[in-house]
Amino acid sequence: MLSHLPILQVILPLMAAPSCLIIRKANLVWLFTLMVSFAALAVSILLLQQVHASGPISYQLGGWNAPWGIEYRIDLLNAWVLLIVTALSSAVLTAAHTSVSRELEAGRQTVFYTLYLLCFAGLLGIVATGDAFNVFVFLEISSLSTYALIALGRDRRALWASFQYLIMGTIGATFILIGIGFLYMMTGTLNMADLAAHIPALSESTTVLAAFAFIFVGICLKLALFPLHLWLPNAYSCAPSIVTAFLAATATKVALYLLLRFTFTVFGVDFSLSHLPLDTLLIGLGLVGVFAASTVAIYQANIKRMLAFSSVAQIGYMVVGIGIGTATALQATLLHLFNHALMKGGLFLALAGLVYQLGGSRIEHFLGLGRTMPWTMAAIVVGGISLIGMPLTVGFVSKWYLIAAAIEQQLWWVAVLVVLGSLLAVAYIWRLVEAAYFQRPVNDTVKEAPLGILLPAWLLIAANLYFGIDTRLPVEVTAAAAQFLFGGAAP
Amino acid sequence: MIDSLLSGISGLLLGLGCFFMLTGAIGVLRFPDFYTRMHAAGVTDTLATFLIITGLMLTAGWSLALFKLGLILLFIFFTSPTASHALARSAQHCELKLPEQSSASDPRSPTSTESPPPPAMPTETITTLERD
Amino acid sequence: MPAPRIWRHSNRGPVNVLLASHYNYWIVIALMMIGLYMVIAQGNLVKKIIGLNIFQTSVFIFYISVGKVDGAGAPILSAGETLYSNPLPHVLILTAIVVGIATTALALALTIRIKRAYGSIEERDIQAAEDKQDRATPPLPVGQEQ
Amino acid sequence: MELLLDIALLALLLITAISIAGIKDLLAAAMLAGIYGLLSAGFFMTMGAVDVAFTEAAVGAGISPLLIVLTLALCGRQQRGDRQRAMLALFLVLPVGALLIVATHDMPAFGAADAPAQMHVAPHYIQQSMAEIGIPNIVTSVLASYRGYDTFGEVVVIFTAGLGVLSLLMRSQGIDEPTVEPAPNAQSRDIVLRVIAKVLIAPIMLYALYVQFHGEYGPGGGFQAGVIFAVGFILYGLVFGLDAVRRVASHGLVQFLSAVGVLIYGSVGLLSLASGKSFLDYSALASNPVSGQHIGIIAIELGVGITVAAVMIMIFYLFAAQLRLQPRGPSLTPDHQGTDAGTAHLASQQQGAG
Repeated sequence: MLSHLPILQVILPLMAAPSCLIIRKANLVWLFTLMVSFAALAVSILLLQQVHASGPISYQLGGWNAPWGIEYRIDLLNAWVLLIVTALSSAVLTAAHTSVSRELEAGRQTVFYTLYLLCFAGLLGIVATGDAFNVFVFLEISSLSTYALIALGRDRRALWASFQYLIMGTIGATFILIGIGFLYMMTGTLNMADLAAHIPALSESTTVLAAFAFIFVGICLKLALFPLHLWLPNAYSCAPSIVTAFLAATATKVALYLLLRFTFTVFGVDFSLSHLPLDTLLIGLGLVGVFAASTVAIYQANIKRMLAFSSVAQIGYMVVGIGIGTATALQATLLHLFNHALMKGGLFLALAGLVYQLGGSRIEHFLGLGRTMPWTMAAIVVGGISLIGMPLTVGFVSKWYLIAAAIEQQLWWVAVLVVLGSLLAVAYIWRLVEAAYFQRPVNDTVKEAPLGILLPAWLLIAANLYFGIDTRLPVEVTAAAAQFLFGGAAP
Repeated sequence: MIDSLLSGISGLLLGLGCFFMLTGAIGVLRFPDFYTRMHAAGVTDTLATFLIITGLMLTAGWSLALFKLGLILLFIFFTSPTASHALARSAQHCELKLPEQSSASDPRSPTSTESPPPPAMPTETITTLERD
Repeated sequence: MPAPRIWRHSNRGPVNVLLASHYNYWIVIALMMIGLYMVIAQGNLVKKIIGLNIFQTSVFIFYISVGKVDGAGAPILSAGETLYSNPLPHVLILTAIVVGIATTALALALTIRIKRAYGSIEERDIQAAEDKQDRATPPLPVGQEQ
Repeated sequence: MELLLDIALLALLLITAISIAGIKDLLAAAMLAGIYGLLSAGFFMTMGAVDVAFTEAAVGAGISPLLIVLTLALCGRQQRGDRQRAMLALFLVLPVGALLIVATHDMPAFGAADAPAQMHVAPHYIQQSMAEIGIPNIVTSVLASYRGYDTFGEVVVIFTAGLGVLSLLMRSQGIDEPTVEPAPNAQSRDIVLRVIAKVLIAPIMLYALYVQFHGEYGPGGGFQAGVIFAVGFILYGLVFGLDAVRRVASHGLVQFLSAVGVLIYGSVGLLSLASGKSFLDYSALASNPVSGQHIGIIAIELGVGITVAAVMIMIFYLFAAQLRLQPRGPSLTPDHQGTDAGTAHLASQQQGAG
């Protein structure tokens, strides 16, 4: 069975989703979903071990060899992202039962978990596959379920946010489809490894250049990279809390993975970073994104929305790492991928607890929370500190690597701007601290968030601290993955 | 001999069918109001499809295609008049007025005078949905 | 496997050949632009969705054009025929059409809900309602707010 | 001749697209969108993509205009003019167009037999599929076996869409809640419609079965069959009322079946896993690999058909049930007549495509 791990990773949640509709009872469905998610986590741990020990795994679906059939190819990069997605999904799902039964009416809960599993499976499928068109199919599975999940939000704005995301997301996916079509036209293949073998000979072709442009823009729409981020704040702030936590922790990470996979593996480092001025573009967009989004975040009254803008800013950091274009910088990106998932997962789960008790997450809800909800507030503050990038938290580790990489490349201004960007994070986190600890509570009877949400939130926050101190695992894996991308990409 | 005769007849039928189809299309564009347009579309549609499919059947020879074409013919004989009927019924149901009054007095479609003539599916049908 | 070669028009004759040989692609480009324009410019949600459909269909037309081989028939094996169109783009587009209708259905369902919630399916009205809702929220007690 | 047809169809497509963009009447736009779908199906036909043409006729000219018309019945058909975004749109669209034009510069000529797309992977399918899978329709071979996993994804996409629509449009209290309104008015009293619908439904179902099981030899397959099957139900619902069709297939049953189809497809894959082969490797299903492929393809096409039919019927139920919530009161009867014409056309188009 061990040789079937790559497909089990995706097929478990994919098959579990329709089974949910047959089980029907919401509580059982939640338990089932949770079990599936943990099983997927176990599979991804095994996969990471296997890949770490013996190199990339290739799995031929349907028994057809690679360029003719569809191939799953797991290397360190996707094994790492698979681990992030499954781990965060498990943590978020643990909290889901409490939060969902408060935020959604009973009739919709079964459908909610089914859609959740579909979204989860779609994200895993994107990460695991080695076939360019298969990416599109699974992208659509995850996207369609995401639109529906966002629209489940209680506010009517959720509908409008979902519609906007649907339009932008579909344009993005169609762009990717156009790009894949161009690539197929020029090479006759859809397999990523096979494409990678053909593209260097075609690097002068305008069609391949256009393919790159379309795929790049399409992924950036999904990634919410700065000028294309317009859908994200609305979607995150209106969706049910659990959905926000899940999407913030996983969906953008998977989009970033896709960007890495296409720029590094399919098109190759030579084509993407040397042949095109992509490095300058990415650094520029990333830094502008950091500053613009962080500044807007400071003025948000809705804290969910504030954190959503902060996500856009954090994506900026990751993209800067790709733009610098060295193994260290890439490692910083991969580390931040993991760290940001931990931070935002923890923060949004803590917010879910807040919404559970207070019914909203506007800044005025935070007044005096330091006294009435000490644990929840402490989680938010620690998460915020990690977001800023203070030492002893994971946020520090990735920023440290990023700055080190920038200095290595003599890009002093980038390093300075990264530090300045973190200061903006101080500004928006400080507002929460001020409201919670230096203001009187409006309502003294507010109780602590329920344990069902608080425990998973603290689990993620504790992971923020743990991996901020004991950095061995992430650093080791990401270093190897970054090396692999630079070494193994250009044949 | 038979072959050339057959192909001659089938060509004639196809040509006639296309001609009627064209007249129907022109009728839809040129006729003044819903009922006459529907008349143009419905009547010519049925006849023209009949002619075209018969023409095709003559060229198909004894094959599966002949059988399939026959089925399509049968199907269209059922559906095409029914569709026209359904359209006329809904127009009658909502007491659709003739254009002289309708474009002036219908507050729901102020733009109908500027907009180009509707395609083969008359747009008036949905008015029923809105009026009731 | 044969190494793919780069196509250059310079070695393939006059401009009118280029026009004829790429006629499909020009139309596809025009359709894509119309579709995308509709999605962005139209304020009506249903019109946006129709625009999205046109945009997606133009991509389908592109793929199918890629798979066309001059003089070849449908990719169904039959005796005596040796030349077939490329079946792979057909398969991909079958999947893509299904994805397209799935998106359309979901978008239309959303439209119905939006109509219920906002009373309109014009983007301008919805945006106006959103702004109003934003302004209607009480002034914030904490000092930093705008 | 073929080129002429090609050019004419594409020119018509362009004209249709432009008029859709310009027209203010949304119902006309929906109908033009249907024509657009039919034209593109015709174009696919001239390109030799018969399966795609079939699907596009069913979807682009059938289901999608039907859903748009149902939506318009709820949301009104008039569009307000809005010129504000035009500049922004042009600003975004023109670079995309420029990029696309640049891309054509190095493209292989249209129809070239030695284009890279025709050289690398595709010849294997054309030359080997008879020996490896043993069915004449290469598209079905690739769809169901070589790239069977994509098709699994496709079924899941449809399932997801069905669930998404369900989560959006289901009543808040529960799924199977009976409707509030009395039913007497719900069915069309028009004798012609009723008789013709009764006459047609049986052949439509028969045709769906034919398409389902003929997919290995000619154009067709699970998806197209599922859509046609659903059309039979939709026609019944349009003429005899939503309650009548729900008595035939209840909402819960349809929901259940939509999950069952996906599970059938996945179980075929799990079966091959259980016998030690790769996921969806049908050769594990029988001692002879080729007959294993046959069994596998029939089984998964069945799964596809069930899910597609169930989801399409479910989406129709949900959209149609929204019509009753209209504050204006029951508007079912005229609606039936209004959309029935569309359905009849849709069915005839499908017949024509087959």
